[in-house]
Amino acid sequence: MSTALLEDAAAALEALGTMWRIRLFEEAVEDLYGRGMMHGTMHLSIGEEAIPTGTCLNLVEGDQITSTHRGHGHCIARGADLGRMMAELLAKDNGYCRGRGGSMHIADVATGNLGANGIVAGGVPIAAGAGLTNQLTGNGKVAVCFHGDGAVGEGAWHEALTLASMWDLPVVFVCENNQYGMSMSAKSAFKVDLSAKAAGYGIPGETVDGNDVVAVAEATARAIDRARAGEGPSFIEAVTYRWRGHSKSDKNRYRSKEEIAEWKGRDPIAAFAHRLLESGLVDQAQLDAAQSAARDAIRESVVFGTKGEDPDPAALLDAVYAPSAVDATDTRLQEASR
Amino acid sequence: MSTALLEDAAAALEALGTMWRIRLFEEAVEDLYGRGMMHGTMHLSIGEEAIPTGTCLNLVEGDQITSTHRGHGHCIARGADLGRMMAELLAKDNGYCRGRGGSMHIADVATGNLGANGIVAGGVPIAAGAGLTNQLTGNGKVAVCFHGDGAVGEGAWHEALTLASMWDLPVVFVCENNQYGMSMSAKSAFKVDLSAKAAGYGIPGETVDGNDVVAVAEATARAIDRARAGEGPSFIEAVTYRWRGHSKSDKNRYRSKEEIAEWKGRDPIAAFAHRLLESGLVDQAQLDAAQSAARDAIRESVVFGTKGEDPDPAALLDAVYAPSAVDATDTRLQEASR
Amino acid sequence: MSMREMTYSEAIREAMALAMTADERVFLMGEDVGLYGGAFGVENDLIDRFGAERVRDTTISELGIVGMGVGAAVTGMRPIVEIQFSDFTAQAMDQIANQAAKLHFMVGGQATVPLVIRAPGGSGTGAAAQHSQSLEAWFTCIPGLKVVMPSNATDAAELLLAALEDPNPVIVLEHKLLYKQSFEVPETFAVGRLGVGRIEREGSDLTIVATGVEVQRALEAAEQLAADGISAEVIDPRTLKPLDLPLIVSSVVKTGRALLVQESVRFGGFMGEISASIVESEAFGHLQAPVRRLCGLDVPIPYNPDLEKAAVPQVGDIVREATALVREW
Amino acid sequence: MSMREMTYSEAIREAMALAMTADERVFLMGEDVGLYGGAFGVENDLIDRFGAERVRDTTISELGIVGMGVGAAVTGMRPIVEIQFSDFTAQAMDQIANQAAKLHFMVGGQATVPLVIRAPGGSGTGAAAQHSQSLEAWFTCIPGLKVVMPSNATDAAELLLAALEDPNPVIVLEHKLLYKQSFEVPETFAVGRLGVGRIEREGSDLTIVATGVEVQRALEAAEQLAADGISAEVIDPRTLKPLDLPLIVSSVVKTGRALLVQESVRFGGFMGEISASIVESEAFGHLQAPVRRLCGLDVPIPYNPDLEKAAVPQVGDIVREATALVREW
Ligand SMILES: Cc1ncc(C[n+]2csc(CCOP(=O)(O)OP(=O)(O)O)c2C)c(N)n1
Ligand SMILES: Cc1ncc(C[n+]2csc(CCOP(=O)(O)OP(=O)(O)O)c2C)c(N)n1
Ligand SMILES: [Mg+2]
Ligand SMILES: [Mg+2]
Repeated sequence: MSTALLEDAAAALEALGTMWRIRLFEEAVEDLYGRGMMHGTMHLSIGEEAIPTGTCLNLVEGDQITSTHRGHGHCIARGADLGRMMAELLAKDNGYCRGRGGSMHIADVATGNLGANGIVAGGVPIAAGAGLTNQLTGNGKVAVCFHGDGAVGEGAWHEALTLASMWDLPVVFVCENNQYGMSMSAKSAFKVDLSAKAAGYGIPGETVDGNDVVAVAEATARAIDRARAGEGPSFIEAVTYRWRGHSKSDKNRYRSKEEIAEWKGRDPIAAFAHRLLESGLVDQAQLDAAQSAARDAIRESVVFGTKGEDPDPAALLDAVYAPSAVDATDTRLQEASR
Repeated sequence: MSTALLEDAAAALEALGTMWRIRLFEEAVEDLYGRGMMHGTMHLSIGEEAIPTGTCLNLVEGDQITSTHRGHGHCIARGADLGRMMAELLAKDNGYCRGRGGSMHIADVATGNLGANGIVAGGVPIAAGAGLTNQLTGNGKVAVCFHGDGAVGEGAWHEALTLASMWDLPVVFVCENNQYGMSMSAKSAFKVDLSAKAAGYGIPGETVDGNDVVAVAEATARAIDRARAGEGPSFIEAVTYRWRGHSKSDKNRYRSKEEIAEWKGRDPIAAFAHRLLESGLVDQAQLDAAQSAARDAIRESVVFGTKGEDPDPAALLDAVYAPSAVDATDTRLQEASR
Repeated sequence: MSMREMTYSEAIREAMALAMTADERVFLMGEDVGLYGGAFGVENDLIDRFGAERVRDTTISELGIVGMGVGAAVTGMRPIVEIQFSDFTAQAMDQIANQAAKLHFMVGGQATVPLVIRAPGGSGTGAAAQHSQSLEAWFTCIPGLKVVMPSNATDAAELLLAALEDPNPVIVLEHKLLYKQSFEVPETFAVGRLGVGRIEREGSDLTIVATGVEVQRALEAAEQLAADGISAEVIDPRTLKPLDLPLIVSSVVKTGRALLVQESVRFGGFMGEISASIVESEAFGHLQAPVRRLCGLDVPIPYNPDLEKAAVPQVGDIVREATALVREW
Repeated sequence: MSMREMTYSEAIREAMALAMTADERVFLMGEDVGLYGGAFGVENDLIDRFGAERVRDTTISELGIVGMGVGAAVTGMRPIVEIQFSDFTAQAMDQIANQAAKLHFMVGGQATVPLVIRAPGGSGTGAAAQHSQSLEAWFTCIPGLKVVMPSNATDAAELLLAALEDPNPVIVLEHKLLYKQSFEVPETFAVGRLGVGRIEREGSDLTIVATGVEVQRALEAAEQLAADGISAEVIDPRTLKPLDLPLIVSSVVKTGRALLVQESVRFGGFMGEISASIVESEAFGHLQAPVRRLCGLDVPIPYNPDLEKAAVPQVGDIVREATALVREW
């Protein structure tokens, strides 16, 4: 499926467009934040766009993903509506989470995105659980778990890998190794290549260039096919780099300007565009069109988002529990819960 | 140090005596329990005596151990007083824990045993923390962490190994792989040999015959030396078998009579005794003397324990917090806490 | 209604079997729930009846198991996750509190998490401080979670069925001492109602609100109190969250006195919530005595059996406190 | 006493520096506390002053870090472990509750665990449901643990020093909104006293007990109430466990009314403990109105800034509730 990227112009331009949408969405978010129109905290994945893009193009309807605090890219790559995403980040009632979740909880459950997660490694067991549903129901679906290098240090990660491998669950763990967990360098933290950890769980582990959308697409395609065939989980370490600080408070004390500059030179979008052009699959006009279509889409999303209404605080208490058939008829209880 | 076991009769008999003390202590406990003189729950390590014995003979004063729910053997091998242990299991005030801890919390902090632990893998990060003390103070000591195969599935285990290896802490993880975590077979749970997991943490991993006290002593000696030399942690998987059920509620549904019988045929005590005899290092009379000395010691411990007084319920509230210099002078607070 | 005898564990087992038979989305996952039959024998032969796919033995990984329960629930299953001792919910708190309980809210209602967690608590088995806690206060303060504490076999079964019907995560805090006790239960279990308490015994001099294993002790105490001329009304809230406060308040309005009895520690324990809520309610004007709590001592549960008993309210303690509350005020 | 200005974070940093200078057993460990200077900048340059050995950057492993803190404490060190957001104590609950808090008791006093855990809580930064909780109720119900909640820079420093002197595990729940606020602080910090509350403002019509960030709001409210002819006494317990109940009780005996204000959710929250304790005390006979709680709504903290504000008590809410309590009773 993913080799199509270098053969099928439409597929290639679609992937390029996805990367542009992610990049430009986050640049817009950064801008809105800088202008005081967005609040809270932001984790930008600029520079890492190839990973969600390359991975998600292998997924079919019904496949699930779990995402992270740095989750805009996953959400976009899985096909979410940009307007509702932007509305959410702008804390509006027409946002995906009705303004209650924001960036760290962005989710589009309809496209199988079970949600960003403010908890490092919080989504890893959840992805395994989605894989369990897939296995138990025999629905043929696969769950992809995106997580960072820092997440590998969490007990949740270990327990989920242990259980997923024990039960041969259809799950693919995609580690976005951007080389830092906030300020902790993955090299100092883990001593080994992260993909080397897979062997300890008896599952395949592979390291790929996370800035090469084709490499990511190919590696994840193999892992997803394997999972879909009932052969169990895989672990893919996609090495990349985050251009921006961890979040807005980051002074970048733990890394050098040179390192940042060097990685900016390995821009996954530019690299893919260049490769497509070189190969003659597409021409410059098509590349430009992909970029400007993305730009238009982001612009529209900002318009959509800013036009949204604020959520009503009066609806807050009703939002905590899903209504249960029985409780709904019990007015005494409703009173009690006030 | 440990090769002395096959060359130095005194050392060999001491190790044999330790194994006998563990075995007979637990048989006595089982008997007391069966006769209704002991309550609560019991986890017996009969059949696994070679591991604590072979490991602890490499330790020096000040070295720490952390132990497990199946911790009598560790406590004895580290040099605890049998009478105070038995008193504890009999819930007496002169027991190590003043009758408040019982079997699952047996500890002798003076000999460096930081305690049995009712929580699977609960002691693993604690051992790493003891290792950190050793490293920070440069005291030259090593912390040994005993844990079961089942503990390997816990997040706590993973996090502790990650941190200990990252900081090259002087810790040795000794996994008593008795092949089941309660009823879960380690083979089904983990797919790989447990020692293979060590590579994922960038530390040495080794599998040894846990029923061979000499093999255990040699492997742990190397690991302890390495830790003491500042070269960081190691992981040792010592394969063994628990003869008894997991605890009193066990119906042994998950394993066969044949398997149990087969492993009883590999009795670590008999094997070591036989080897010593064959090699001519000691004679039968010496072997018998070691066993009967152990029997006497256990008998005395039961006498000591049964003679103990019950703890006073009135002292319960004072036992929760260690007195702090400041609080002690504040009578108003003492009143408030009633 | 025709009745039969059954232990608390048997009732839970029957409820799980009923649910698994009726709804193929229901499955059970936990440590030693399969081959072993459950650490307390609750599952017994369920694995033989429903197979290892639906009665799943896990590794020792509480956080992982609950997290998988969340993932399975949000994708359409109805998992029951057993935590072998409720003390080990400590390991799983992130998935319970930060994931399961909040997901529905955080994603603006896009998802629901119909997850049931069963976890036995309580002291009395000599299992000491890490296997004997009553941790309901950790859960009652988590918005998005429901908390059930059944004190008898029927409730254990019927509230479990209710929990399985509920689209929200529910933690059911069972009690280890009750597992082997026999109770009269109805011929067939119905689906219970979460959030509805029950007056276990009517009375007029004081209201005793008791939870979990203390319900029986309160009933025994009420019997003794009656002999002494004191008429105690005993209420079992059954569900702690949502709490059937109106039931409690109307009882206290009637009796003018409330004694709140729990096994868990006093300081920071759940009974503080009930006490505060009574005082904030219309019952305040009817109080003839202060609302009183009778709770476990603020200590970890000790191993020694006498100390262990001394650490939690026994029948005699309830009688003493209730008498004082009625006679001294 | 001569005073100076300092932010809450600077005060905490100074206290940690003082302790590390005075006692080589003290060290700090946590996520991003070194190179990064702390997620909230609390540590800033501590790594330059004390080195990476004593200001230790860890992997993202809350359970592991707290567990290592327990191990280091029990073997003679005085570790300070920072949990980056108090929400992540969920990951570490086993080591906090089942290990650190119980070890001294379980081993019959053979060991002590002088561990200090610092963890910022609270809402108001737009960080949403998993980064904004006020979780004190999880900790106050754990025997063996002490719980501190400093509302100003001096307390943040001096109670941290007190925690470091204490032979028991202490969790210090700092507040994110306070970090950047400036306060008057003494020229030199002294070692505080755990378990001693403070009357922040004297008054006669009602007692407002407030914790954490709500202390300031209560003081502002008291100012407005004064203008309206209502004299509010404001108490900050500072340490929640052990709680300075006598201070609260004697105030309520004097004023006859109590309003308890916390940011945390109401249901199952800590103020239930204070309410119940007041009612159980001699203050009961002096109550001219029911003890009332004013707490956060029973919801996860929402992202939207207006919703977020609506979810926790603001100054106006305190004024309104206090007025009602005085005027309507
Ligand atoms: C359990 C938990 N611990 C700590 C944090 C704070 N935190 C948020 S993101 C982050 C770094 C995560 O690193 P990584 O997994 O590599 O993801 P990246 O940010 O690099 O994408 C940290 C420490 C958190 N959100 N959750
Ligand atoms: C966190 C936790 N989960 C579950 C248990 C219940 N439990 C006690 S021992 C045990 C099995 C442990 O297996 P292993 O680590 O292999 O040690 P073994 O019993 O075989 O010596 C289990 C599941 C526990 N005590 N703690
Ligand atoms: Mg990273
Ligand atoms: Mg085992």
